[in-house]
Amino acid sequence: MIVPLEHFLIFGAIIFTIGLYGTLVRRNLIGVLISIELILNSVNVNLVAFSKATSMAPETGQIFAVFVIAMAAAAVAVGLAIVIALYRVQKTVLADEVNLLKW
Amino acid sequence: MIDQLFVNIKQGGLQLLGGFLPEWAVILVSIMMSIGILAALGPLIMMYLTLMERKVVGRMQNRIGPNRVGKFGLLQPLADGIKMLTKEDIVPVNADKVVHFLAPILIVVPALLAFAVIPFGRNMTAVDLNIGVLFFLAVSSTGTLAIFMASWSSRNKYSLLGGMRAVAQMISYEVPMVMSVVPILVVTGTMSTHAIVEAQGGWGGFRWFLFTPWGFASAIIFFLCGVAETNRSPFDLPEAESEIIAGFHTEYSGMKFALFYMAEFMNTFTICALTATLFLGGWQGPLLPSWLWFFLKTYSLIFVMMWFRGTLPRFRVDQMMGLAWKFLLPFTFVNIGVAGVWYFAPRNTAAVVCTLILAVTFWILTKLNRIYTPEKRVYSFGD
Amino acid sequence: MVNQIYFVPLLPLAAFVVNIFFGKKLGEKAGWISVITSAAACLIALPIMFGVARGGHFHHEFLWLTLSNGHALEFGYLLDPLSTTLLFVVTVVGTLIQVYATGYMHGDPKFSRFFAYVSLFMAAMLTLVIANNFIQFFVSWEIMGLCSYLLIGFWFEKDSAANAGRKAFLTTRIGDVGFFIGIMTLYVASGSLNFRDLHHLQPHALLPMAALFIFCGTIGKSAQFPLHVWLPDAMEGPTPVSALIHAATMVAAGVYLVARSFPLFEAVPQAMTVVATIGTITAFMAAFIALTATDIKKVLAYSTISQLGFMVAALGLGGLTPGTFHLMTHAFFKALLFMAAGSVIHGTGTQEIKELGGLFGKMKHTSWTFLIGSVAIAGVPPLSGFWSKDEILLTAYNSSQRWIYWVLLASAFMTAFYMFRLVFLTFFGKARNHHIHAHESPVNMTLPLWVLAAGAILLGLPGSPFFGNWFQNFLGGHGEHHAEHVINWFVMGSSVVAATGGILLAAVLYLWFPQGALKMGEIFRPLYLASINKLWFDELYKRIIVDPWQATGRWLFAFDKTIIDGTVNGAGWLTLLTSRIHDVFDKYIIDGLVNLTGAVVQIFGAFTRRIQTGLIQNYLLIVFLGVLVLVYFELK
Amino acid sequence: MQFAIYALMVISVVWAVCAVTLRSLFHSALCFTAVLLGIAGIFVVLHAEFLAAVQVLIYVGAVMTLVIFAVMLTERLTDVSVRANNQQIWIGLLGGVAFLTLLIKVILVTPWPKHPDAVAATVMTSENTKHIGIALLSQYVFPFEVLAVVLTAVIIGAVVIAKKDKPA
Repeated sequence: MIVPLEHFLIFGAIIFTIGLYGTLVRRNLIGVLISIELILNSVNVNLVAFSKATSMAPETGQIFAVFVIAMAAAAVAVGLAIVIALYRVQKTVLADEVNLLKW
Repeated sequence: MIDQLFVNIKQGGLQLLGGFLPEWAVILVSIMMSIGILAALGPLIMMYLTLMERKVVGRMQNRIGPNRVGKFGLLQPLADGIKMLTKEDIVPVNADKVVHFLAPILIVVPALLAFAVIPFGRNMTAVDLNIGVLFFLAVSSTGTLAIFMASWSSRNKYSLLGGMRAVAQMISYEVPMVMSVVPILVVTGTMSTHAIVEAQGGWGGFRWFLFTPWGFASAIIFFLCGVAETNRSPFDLPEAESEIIAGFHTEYSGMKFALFYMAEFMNTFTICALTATLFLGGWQGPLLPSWLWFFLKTYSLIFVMMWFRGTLPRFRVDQMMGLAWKFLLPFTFVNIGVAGVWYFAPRNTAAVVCTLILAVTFWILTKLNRIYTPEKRVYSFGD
Repeated sequence: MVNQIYFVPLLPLAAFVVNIFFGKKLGEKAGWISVITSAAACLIALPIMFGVARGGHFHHEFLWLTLSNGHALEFGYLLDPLSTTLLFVVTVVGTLIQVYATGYMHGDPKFSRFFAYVSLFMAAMLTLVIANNFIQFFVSWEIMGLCSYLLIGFWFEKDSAANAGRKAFLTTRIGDVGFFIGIMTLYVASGSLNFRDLHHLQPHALLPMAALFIFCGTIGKSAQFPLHVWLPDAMEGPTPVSALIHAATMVAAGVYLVARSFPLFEAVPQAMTVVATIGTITAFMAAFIALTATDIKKVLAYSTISQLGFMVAALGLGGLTPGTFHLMTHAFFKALLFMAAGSVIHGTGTQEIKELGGLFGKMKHTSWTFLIGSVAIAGVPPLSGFWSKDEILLTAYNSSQRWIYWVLLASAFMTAFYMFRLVFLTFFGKARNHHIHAHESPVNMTLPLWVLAAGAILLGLPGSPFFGNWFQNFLGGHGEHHAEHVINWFVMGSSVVAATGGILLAAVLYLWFPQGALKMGEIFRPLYLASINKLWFDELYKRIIVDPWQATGRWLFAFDKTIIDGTVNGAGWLTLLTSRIHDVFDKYIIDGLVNLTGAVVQIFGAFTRRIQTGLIQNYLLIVFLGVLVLVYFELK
Repeated sequence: MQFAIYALMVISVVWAVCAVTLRSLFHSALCFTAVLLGIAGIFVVLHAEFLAAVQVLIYVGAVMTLVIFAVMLTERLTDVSVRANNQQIWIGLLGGVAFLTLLIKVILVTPWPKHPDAVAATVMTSENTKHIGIALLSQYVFPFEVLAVVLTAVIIGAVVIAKKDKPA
C-alpha cells in the first residue's frame, strides 16, 4: 500500500502506549475504561493493517477486529455496571479510594 | 430526458471543464458539485419543511397558518432565518463554553452526511457506498453525542434531563431500527441503497418491499423508530415543553437554536427518504421522472409524520421504553427469521407461512405486553 | 414442490414450542393448536403421497456437518412407497388421536403440557418417517423415546406411572444402545449411512453384526421377545398415548426400522432367521399371556406385542409387503381399539374387566366401534385385519420354515379368542358392578372412533385380490415376493377357521356357559398360571438381574460393617493410645516450634504486607514493569 | 491519499493524548470519540468500510454514549477540585515511553512480509463486506456463536450488577 506497514504499526504502538499510560495513571475508573478502549482500538488498527499488507484472505483481520469491537462493547457494559454499582455503594469512582482489598 | 436532467447537466458541465482542466481537477470539481448541491439542499429542505409543518398543523387545528410574508407565506422561512440570525446569542455564565459552541455544529454534520447515500433519483446518488444503509445508520447514531454535549455543556437541570431522555430514547430505538433493516439486506443481499432501489423495480410498483409480509412489518417498525429517532411527537419526550422546558436546547438561542431545529428537520427528511428508498421503491415509478417520484413518496411520508404530530398525544416514558424493548425488538427478531423463510421457501408457501408467523407473533406479543397502569394517585389537597 | 415436506415435521414442532411456552395462557386452546398443526401437516403431505402413489420417488439431502475424515453427514428426506405409507398412517391416525385426546384429557391440570409432548412426539415421528439416513433416524428415534418416557409417566404423581416410565425408558435404552452400535458397525462396514446406499451393499464381514445390533433397536422399541416387558406397564400413561405411541406409531417404528434397512437384512440370511424366530416367539408368547389378562389396556398391550411379532416375523421371512401392510392396518384398528377402550374407561372410570359388563346398551358408539375393531384384528374377512394377516400367514406358508406358519396360525386363533373374550366380558352379559354408571363419551371422542372404524373396515381392500393387490404392487418395487398374487385357498381358509374358531370358543366360554371359563382354568391349571403370571418374565428378570445386584449390595454392606469398620475402630483405638503419648510431646516441643515460626512470620509479615496496597493500578503498574523488564531482556 | 493517512494518524494521536490527560472526564470522553472517528477514517483508507461503519455505529453510537451516561451519573457537575491522576504518574510516563521505544525498535527491526498489494487492492472492493459475512458464518461460525453467548451473558450480568438491590 502507499503507506508502509510499519507506520501503521508504529501508530498502533503509540495509541497503545497512550492507552496504557491512561490505564496506569487515571484515577477515575471511567477514565481507565476509556484508556482500555484506546488499547483495544490500537489492536484493531494493527489487525486491519496486517490483513491488508499480508497475503492472507483480506477479511480475516477485519473479522478479528469485529470480534474485538464486540468484546470491547461487552467489557464496557460490564465495567460501567460495576462502576455504577461501586458508586452506589461507596459513593466514589476513584480507583485509589477503592482499596478494601489491602491488608 | 427530464428524468436524467440534473445528471446530464452535471456531466455536461464536467465535459466543458474537461476541455481546459487537468483530470484530477475535474474529479475535484465533480465532488465539489455533489457536496455543494447537498449542502445547499439541506437548509432549503429544512426551511420549507418548517413552512409545510406550520401550514399542515395549522389546517389540522382549523387555522390557516402563515400567509402574510409572500404569497401563501412562501417567504416566511426567509423571514424566520433573518430573525434567527439577528437574535442575540446567549451563553450561560458557567456553561462549558467550547462544548456549548460545538454541539449545534456537530449535530448538523451527521444530518448532512446522511444525505450522501440517499438516491434522489436514477443515477442521482451522491456516493453509492456499498455499505450505504449501514453508513446511514452509523452516521445517524452519532447525533446522540451532539445532544449529549448540548445538554451537558449548558449546566442546566432541564437540559440534562432532556439529554438523558433523548439519549435513552435514541439508543433504545436504534436497536429495532437496525434490526428492521436486516430483512431487506437478507433478501437483497446488498447494503447499497442504489441496489436496494433497483431490486424493487418493475411490476408497476408491486415489487416494493412494502407489499411483502416482512417488508410491511419492517416498514412500519422502521418508520416508527425513525419518528422516535428524530424526537418528533408522539416521541418528543426529550423536548417536552410541558415537562422539561425544551429539553437539551433550552439554553440555546438565535442561530444555534436554529441549527438544532435544522438538524431535526433534516433528520426528518432523511428518515422519510430512507423509508421511501428501502420500502417504497425509492425513485421507481411509472411515467413521472424518477426524482419527482422520490420526492413525492418522501413528502407524503413527511406528511404522515406531521399528521402524527397533529393527532397523537405524547407517550409516557415507561410506555416509550416498553414499546421499544418489549414489542418492537422481539418482533424484528422474528421478522428476520421470516425474511429467511421468504428467501428459501417457494413464494406461494412462503407468503402464507410468513404472514401466519408474523400474525401469531403479533398476537402473542400483544398478549404478553400488558399495559402498565399506575395505581390510583392520591392528591393531598385534590380531594 | 416436494421440499415443503420439511414443513410436515416443523409444524408440530412449532406447536410444541408454542404449547410449552404459552401453554398456561392458552389453557384448553393448546389442544386445538396441536390438532390443527398435525392436520395441516397431513394436508401438506397428501399431494406428495399422491405423487409417490403415481410412482414418484423423491429424495433431497442437505449437508449437516462434515466429519473430520471428510465424510459428510447429510440430513434430508427420502420419499418412497414405504415411507409414504408410514407418513399416511402417522399423520392421519395422529391427527385423529389428538382430536380424541382433546376430549379425553379435558379438565386435566397439565392439559397443555400433554399436547406439547404429543406435538413433540409427532414432530420426531414424522422426522423419523421421512428420514433418509440412520443418524437422523436415530436422533428422532431417541426423541420419541424421551416423549414416550414423559407421556408414560405423565401422571407422575402415581408411583406406578413414574416407575412404568422409568422401566420403559431403561428397557428401550438397552435396545437403543445396541442400535447405535449397529449404526456404527454399519458405517464401518459400508462407509455410508444413507438408506439409498443400502441397495448396493458390498459384502463385508461386519454386516451380520451390524444387522443384528440394528435389530436390537427393533427389539427394544417395538417390544420384541426379550425386552417386551415395558409395554404392558406403559399402559399407565393416558389412553391416547397408549393409542398413539404404544400401539399405532412408535412401537411400529421398530418394524419400520427393519423394513427401512431391509436390503441390509436381505444381505445376511442368518440375521433374517433370527428376526423371524424372535418375531414368531413374540407373537405366540404375547398372545398366550393376553389370554388371561383382566385389564382392558393390558390385554390390548399384549395383543399389540403379538401383532408386532407378526410383522417382525413377516419381515424376517422376507415379506416386506405383508409386514408393512399389517403395520398399516394394525395401526388403524389397534388405535381404534385403544381409543374405544379409553372411551370405556372414560365412561365407567375403571379398566378391570371383572367390574364391567353389559355396556352395549349404554355406550352405543363405543361398543360398535370396539366390536368392529375386534372383528378386524381377529381377522374376519373382509375387514382389513384379515387381508394383512392372511398375507403374513401366506408368506410363512411359502417360506422354508413351515413351523412358523403353524405357530402364527395358533397365535391368530388365540388373538381372536382373547379379543372376543374381552368384547363379551366388557359389553355383553350384565353389569357386574352396579356402582358404575356408564355414559357415552362426547362427540369429539366418538367421531374419531368412527373414522378409524371406517379405516379398519376398508383399508384392507387395496391389498385384497379384488383390487388386484394394488398395495402389494405399490410397495413391491423390491421384488422378493410374487407367489402370493395367486390366492392360496388353504391358507385363507385356515386363517378364517382360526378366527371364527377363536370367536366361537370365546362365545361359548364367556357368553353361553359363563362357568366354562373357570373350568378351563381348572383343567389347564399350569398353563393358566403361566399365562396369568405373564410367563414369570418380570420375576425372571428380577431374579437374574435385580436380585444379584441387591445381593451384592448386601454382601458389600456386611463386608463394610464387619471388616472395614473393625479396622477403622482398631485404628481409632491405636490412634487414641498414641495420641496420649503425643500429647505431652506436642504441648512442649512442637507447639513451641510452631509458635516460634508464627512469631517469625508475623515479624516478617509486618514488613512484607506493605506490598499489598489494594490499589488495582498499583498492581497493574508492577505487572507492566515486569513485562517491560522481561521483554527487554528477551530482546537484548 | 498518503497525506490524508498521516494527517489522520497525527490527529488521532493528539486527540488520544488529550483523552488521557484532560481533567474533565466528559471532555476526555469526547476526545476519545474523536480518536475513534479518526481510526474509523484510517479503516476507510485501508478499504475496511464495513469495519469503519461498525466502529462508528457501535463505539460512537453505543459505547461512548454509555460511557458518557456513566460520566453523567457518577460525576458531580462541578468537578475541578479532585486530582485527575494518581501518584504513579511519573513512573507510568517513564515506563510508557520506554515501552514505546522498545516497541518501535522491534517494529523497525522485524522483517515484515512484503507482497504486491495489488492482490489485496483487487479483493478489497465492494465484495469486501460480502466476504466478511460469508467468512463470519462459515469459517468463523463457532467464535461467532460463542460471541453471541458471551454477549447475552454480559447483558444479563450488567443488568444484575447495576440494578438496585431491593430493600429486603
